[in-house]
Amino acid sequence: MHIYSSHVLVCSGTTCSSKQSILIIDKLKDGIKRKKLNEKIQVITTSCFGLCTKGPIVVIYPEGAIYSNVTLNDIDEIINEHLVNGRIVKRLLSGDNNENNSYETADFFKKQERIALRNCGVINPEMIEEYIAYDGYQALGKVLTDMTPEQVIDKVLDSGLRGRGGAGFPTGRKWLFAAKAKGDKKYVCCNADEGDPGAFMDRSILEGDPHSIIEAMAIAAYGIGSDQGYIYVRAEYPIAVKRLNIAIKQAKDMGLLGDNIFETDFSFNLELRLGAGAFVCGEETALMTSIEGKRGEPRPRPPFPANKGLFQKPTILNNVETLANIPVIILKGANWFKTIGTKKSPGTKVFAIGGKINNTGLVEIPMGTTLREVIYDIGGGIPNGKKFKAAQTGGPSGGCIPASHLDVPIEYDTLIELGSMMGSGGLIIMDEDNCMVDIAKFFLEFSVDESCGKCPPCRIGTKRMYEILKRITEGKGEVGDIKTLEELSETIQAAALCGLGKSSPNPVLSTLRYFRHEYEEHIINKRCSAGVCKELLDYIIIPSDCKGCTKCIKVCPTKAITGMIKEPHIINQEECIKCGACLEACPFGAIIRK
Amino acid sequence: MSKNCQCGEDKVCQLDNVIKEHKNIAGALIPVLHEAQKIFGYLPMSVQKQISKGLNISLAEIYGVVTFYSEFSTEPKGEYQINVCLGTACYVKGANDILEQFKKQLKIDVGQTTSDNKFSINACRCVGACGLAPVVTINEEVYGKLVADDVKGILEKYQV
Amino acid sequence: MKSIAELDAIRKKALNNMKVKKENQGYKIVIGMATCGIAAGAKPIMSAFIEQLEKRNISVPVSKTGCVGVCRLEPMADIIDDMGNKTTYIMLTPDKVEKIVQNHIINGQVVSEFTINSTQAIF
Amino acid sequence: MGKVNITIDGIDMKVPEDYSVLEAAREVGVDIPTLCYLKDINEIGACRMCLVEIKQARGLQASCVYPVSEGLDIITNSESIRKARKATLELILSNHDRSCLTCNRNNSCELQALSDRLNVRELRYEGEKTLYPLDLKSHSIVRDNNKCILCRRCISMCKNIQTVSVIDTTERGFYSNISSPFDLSLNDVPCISCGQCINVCPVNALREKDDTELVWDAINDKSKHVVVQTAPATRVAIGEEFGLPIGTRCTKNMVGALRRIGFDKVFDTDTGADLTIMEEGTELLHRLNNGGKLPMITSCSPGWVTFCEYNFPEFLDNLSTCKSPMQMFGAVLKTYYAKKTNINPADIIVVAVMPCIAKKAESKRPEMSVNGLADVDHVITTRELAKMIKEAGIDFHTISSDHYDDPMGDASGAGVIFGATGGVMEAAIRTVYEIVTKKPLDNLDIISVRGIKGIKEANVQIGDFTLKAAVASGTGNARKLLEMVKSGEKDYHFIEIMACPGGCVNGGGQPIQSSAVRSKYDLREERAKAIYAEDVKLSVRKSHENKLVQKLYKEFLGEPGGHKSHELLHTHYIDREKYPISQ
Repeated sequence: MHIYSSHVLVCSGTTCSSKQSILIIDKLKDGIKRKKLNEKIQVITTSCFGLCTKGPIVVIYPEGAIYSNVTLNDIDEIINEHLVNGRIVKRLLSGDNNENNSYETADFFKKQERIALRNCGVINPEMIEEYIAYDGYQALGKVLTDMTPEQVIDKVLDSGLRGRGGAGFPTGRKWLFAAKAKGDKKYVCCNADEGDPGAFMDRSILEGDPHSIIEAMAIAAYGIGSDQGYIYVRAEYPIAVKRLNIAIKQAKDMGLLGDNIFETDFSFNLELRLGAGAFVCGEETALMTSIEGKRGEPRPRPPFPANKGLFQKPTILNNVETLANIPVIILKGANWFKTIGTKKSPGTKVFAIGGKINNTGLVEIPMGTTLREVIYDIGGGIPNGKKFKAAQTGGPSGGCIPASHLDVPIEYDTLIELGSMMGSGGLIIMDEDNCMVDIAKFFLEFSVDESCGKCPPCRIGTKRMYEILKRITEGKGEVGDIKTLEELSETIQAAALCGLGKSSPNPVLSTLRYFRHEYEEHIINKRCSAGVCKELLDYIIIPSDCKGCTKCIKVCPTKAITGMIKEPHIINQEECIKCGACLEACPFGAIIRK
Repeated sequence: MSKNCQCGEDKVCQLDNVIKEHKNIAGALIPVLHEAQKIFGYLPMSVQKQISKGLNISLAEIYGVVTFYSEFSTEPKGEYQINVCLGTACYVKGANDILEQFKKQLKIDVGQTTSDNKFSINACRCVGACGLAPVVTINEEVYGKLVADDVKGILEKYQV
Repeated sequence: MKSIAELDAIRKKALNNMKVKKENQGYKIVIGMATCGIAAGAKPIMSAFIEQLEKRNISVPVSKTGCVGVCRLEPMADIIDDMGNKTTYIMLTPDKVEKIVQNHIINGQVVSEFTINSTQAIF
Repeated sequence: MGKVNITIDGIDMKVPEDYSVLEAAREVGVDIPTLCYLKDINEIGACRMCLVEIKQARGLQASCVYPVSEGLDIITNSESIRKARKATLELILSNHDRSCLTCNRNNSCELQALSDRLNVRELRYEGEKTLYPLDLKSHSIVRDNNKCILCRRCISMCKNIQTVSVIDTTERGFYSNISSPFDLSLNDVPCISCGQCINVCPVNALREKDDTELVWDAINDKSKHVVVQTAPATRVAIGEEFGLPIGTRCTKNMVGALRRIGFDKVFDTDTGADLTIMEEGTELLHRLNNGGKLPMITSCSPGWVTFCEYNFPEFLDNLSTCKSPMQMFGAVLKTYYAKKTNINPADIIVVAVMPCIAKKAESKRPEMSVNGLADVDHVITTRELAKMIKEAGIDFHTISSDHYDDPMGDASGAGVIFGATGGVMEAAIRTVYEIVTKKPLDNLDIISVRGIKGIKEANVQIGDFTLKAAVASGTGNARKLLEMVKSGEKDYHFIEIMACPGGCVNGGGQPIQSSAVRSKYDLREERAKAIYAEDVKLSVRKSHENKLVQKLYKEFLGEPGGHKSHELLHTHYIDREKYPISQ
């Protein structure tokens, strides 16, 4: 058997062949022969390396140097420098040989699958050309020139895409209802009124890739037979608003919005509407009422928006992230989409991870990823060596998931079984320093503030629940309080008018389910182990640190502190009203809150 | 040619132009209120009356809409708008303490303005800078990763 | 927009324009300018890049983009070379920008202590 | 209208396809409780009292807004429904001023009735209550938001039906409340005091200003000669306050009761109405013959007059300058009657019993006076009169009197029909026809202007002249009609407008009927029937044939439209700015 000292591998896959790799092979063989190295060096034609974008590829062993984008002009240099002189031709080295310094290679991104966020951080959102360069508007072109509206809806149906705004209703079915509804005018609306505290994935898409939303809305409009769309976006997102306006103008100028797009009969116009600071407007009927210029109060369904929505016309409303998936599904197909995620929840979900976690930020993961992977592999775990306590998903409509369920795969139905919900994708991590009663109180306060006030269960019921929670965190909880909270929750869930109202007790119910002992501790023992509820803490003077300066005695409004000068003082817990004045006054840090 | 008022200086004229531009679009009220608040800084009765006449919507309905949405204000606001983010991410990282500190320092409550019209405190929902939690914005400035002790120093920057 | 062919033509042209050009030192700078980036101070960073480039009288395009998700590491910038290689610098300050322009743009050496993978400890 | 098959509590039934589940249920004797629901006026599904289970839908659904559809399977009574309704009601009660014993609506309160019906015996969810100051500034309406349950019927009435739009929901969440812009008093907004909001309020958040004490004081003041006049529509409604069926004529009981209460004289506003016809008819003819401003629009409804002053100042010259019958009659009482009986006009107190609360405000207008004396001193509503009768211990059912008092008690059927929409038009035609043609009118019943339709039109042949007439009731309809006139789409000589839908029979001072009763009966229709029945019964049915009116002109006023008439019986109007900024 002949042993070669060097092997030169040349790719002859389709892409590389098309870029002259055959000629390159001939020239290499020829050159090697002329240098009389043909006994030592073997030229091998291989199949595809999988680096087609950088072809033609030439790999030389034993060094393992990968030369990319090789042209016929490079061959002489490769032979002379590398094969004769043993010097690697640096300028031809593929990037894959370089040290990895881009974000794509960071662990944070390794478990991610970026569909909705595909262009975020990649293209310049203010340049339509860059969107087009990354296959933008190809899907719209394909749909308009090559597909019937029925085929479009079938494809979305087939993909199994579910609404990313929270409830997970199949997007295709929504479209189908609106397509079937009779109406001289139909509307496509985009819900960009992202209001969950701690959620900002929609904002990120609007800021990073506004054209994907415009393209998707046009596709939806074609599917259901609409010619007018509205994007309802939070006024608190000025950058998103600015970029959307730029994008709409660019699309109009380029004829991707307006009349007879791609010289078809299809026309589509888009208007931006700004929200004005009302969380309830994220509810679909409330959002439409708001676009109509009224108080954003939900209305009863039926009639459903697909039949009587905006201005009483058939309307579909999709969330930003949902729409961002559409062009990709059209281009890559429903089957491709279904290979990602789980059977019941295909595709990915974007989460905004925040709270007590090392890597706060935005992640897009395939459905079915476990919470543990998200928190520890992507999120980098809990800072300061603290213990994970719970993850909150779904914002004010969702709930808390405790450590015992960290290995549950994240998808719509599993989260609901756990008493939480997918929601729009806020994922707040809490550690042992967070009090779950306090967290429930925080969400209820939010629900009280943001209740529209139309129906009594939400208007008064959430207020009463908040009052009880507030009492509990102030040490005034009574034994029957938990029962009353449960009763009220049941009433609100059953009787409230809209989805937001119905789900407002969820944060209380889920914390009661998993952290009932914390409630009991607050009510019965008047203690808050997490150290959050101020009224339940004691102010204590550490005798060894107290210099007896009497500063604390002077500021105490209730004369609860006693002690002789230059001797350790004592706080009488019965008298203390926990105002904290002493703690601020102590120059030696001798007073602690426990 | 548009018959819009040309003087441009006068806020009332500016609002009239806005009303004319929006008059024929469906659901014009909220866009007009946004613009009006930009022009006047707030929405006093005279402004709402002008919109009522211009769009032919009753003042009662307009007032109902204005008081529904927290973005709209019928009171003038302070020169510096302190927005303390109370989004969940900020809350779990102690945003409440920051808010309390601002209230204590300025001796006003949320939604109020100091007597010298210098500061207003608002509790706002997520500003989307969760990575910097807890976050406070003062007009265009963003202050992140705050602790209560930072508050005094921040306010001093604006006191001069 | 009249046809797919027209769209494709725009696409090709845009792709070509997005390529890093030799005459631009073979680099392109892209700064994260979403709310998180701006809140963390991306605007002064962009000014610093432009200032440093002007000072040295070299022309490298500076562009903006959205959020990649690691908001807590903002302000961030990618430096892309003509091979398409991307280097992500994080938690930038104007001082860091000066060093990056000097070492990376002028001398082709990645300033690895400022890159995203220098922070493996927290990843 | 097609029909659909549905099942309610296991009962299969066929109902029209435009029915709501609530309507369908009531048809099979299932009385689903409601609170915010008011048929055709307020169907918003807000209060959650009418929740039912629907097999085809998730969760509980508000039956008042749930449309029926083929195969719908509905359960109206289950453990979860009962619990949800009751707990929701308890929540409403937890933020309600529960001073029921001293409440104006004690025993006529829908919330109270519902609490009893749902067997609420304890309140589990006490907490913060919203507190609001009373709005007492208006002459006509008192608003007490501490009683308000946010059902929004008043808004639907004010905004959608009447298009007055001076109240709306403001703020949000727990602090949402019904108020005028910038929390102004109803007195300082373009409220027309039609009182329709009061009539639809299920509780006591809105009520008329109670003037009964003033009337008692006058009666008890022996130095005063207290006369009372009663409007046409009061007599066909007051019986409802005493449990009589809607549309019962109670003229005799009412007159008897008034006399027993202690009024010195009991007169009939219908006399004033006859006088109005004489003046208004003359004015119309004058305008027609002399190129005056047309169409001429009636001015007897003070709610409508205020509406016109605020919303259609360009039509002020079209308003008849005639005072309303109540004011005309008051002016005559303080002049002619005073002279006739030799009583110092300053010692005469004129009390008016009206189906209307705008009359309270009207009587306070400075121009409604002669020689510095108000034409009418106190106005009480039908409801207030009922209260006085009850307080005085009078058995309304047995007391009776045949006639109003002399010398001012004569009235015609034309005066009576003023109480229903179209009545003024009909009365005017009866008189104008005979004055112009000098021939008796064959058929006095002018059917084309009767009925509860919001806008009615009639072309009336008077000799060789065709009078183009239109009638609108409810200011929403008035707005529609005037917009059509303004745009030139319609052209009339004479328009009758009443502020309240259906006219005075459905006035803001009339007995309040619950939502459930209003779903079953059309109050406007039932009460109007009684009005027309009263007309037929009277021997004199034309204003110009009223002997007293004839005598009045002969002895005192001279001729209709003459100098004296103008001084006493006519008035003027003011272009009123909405929300003057000086407030």
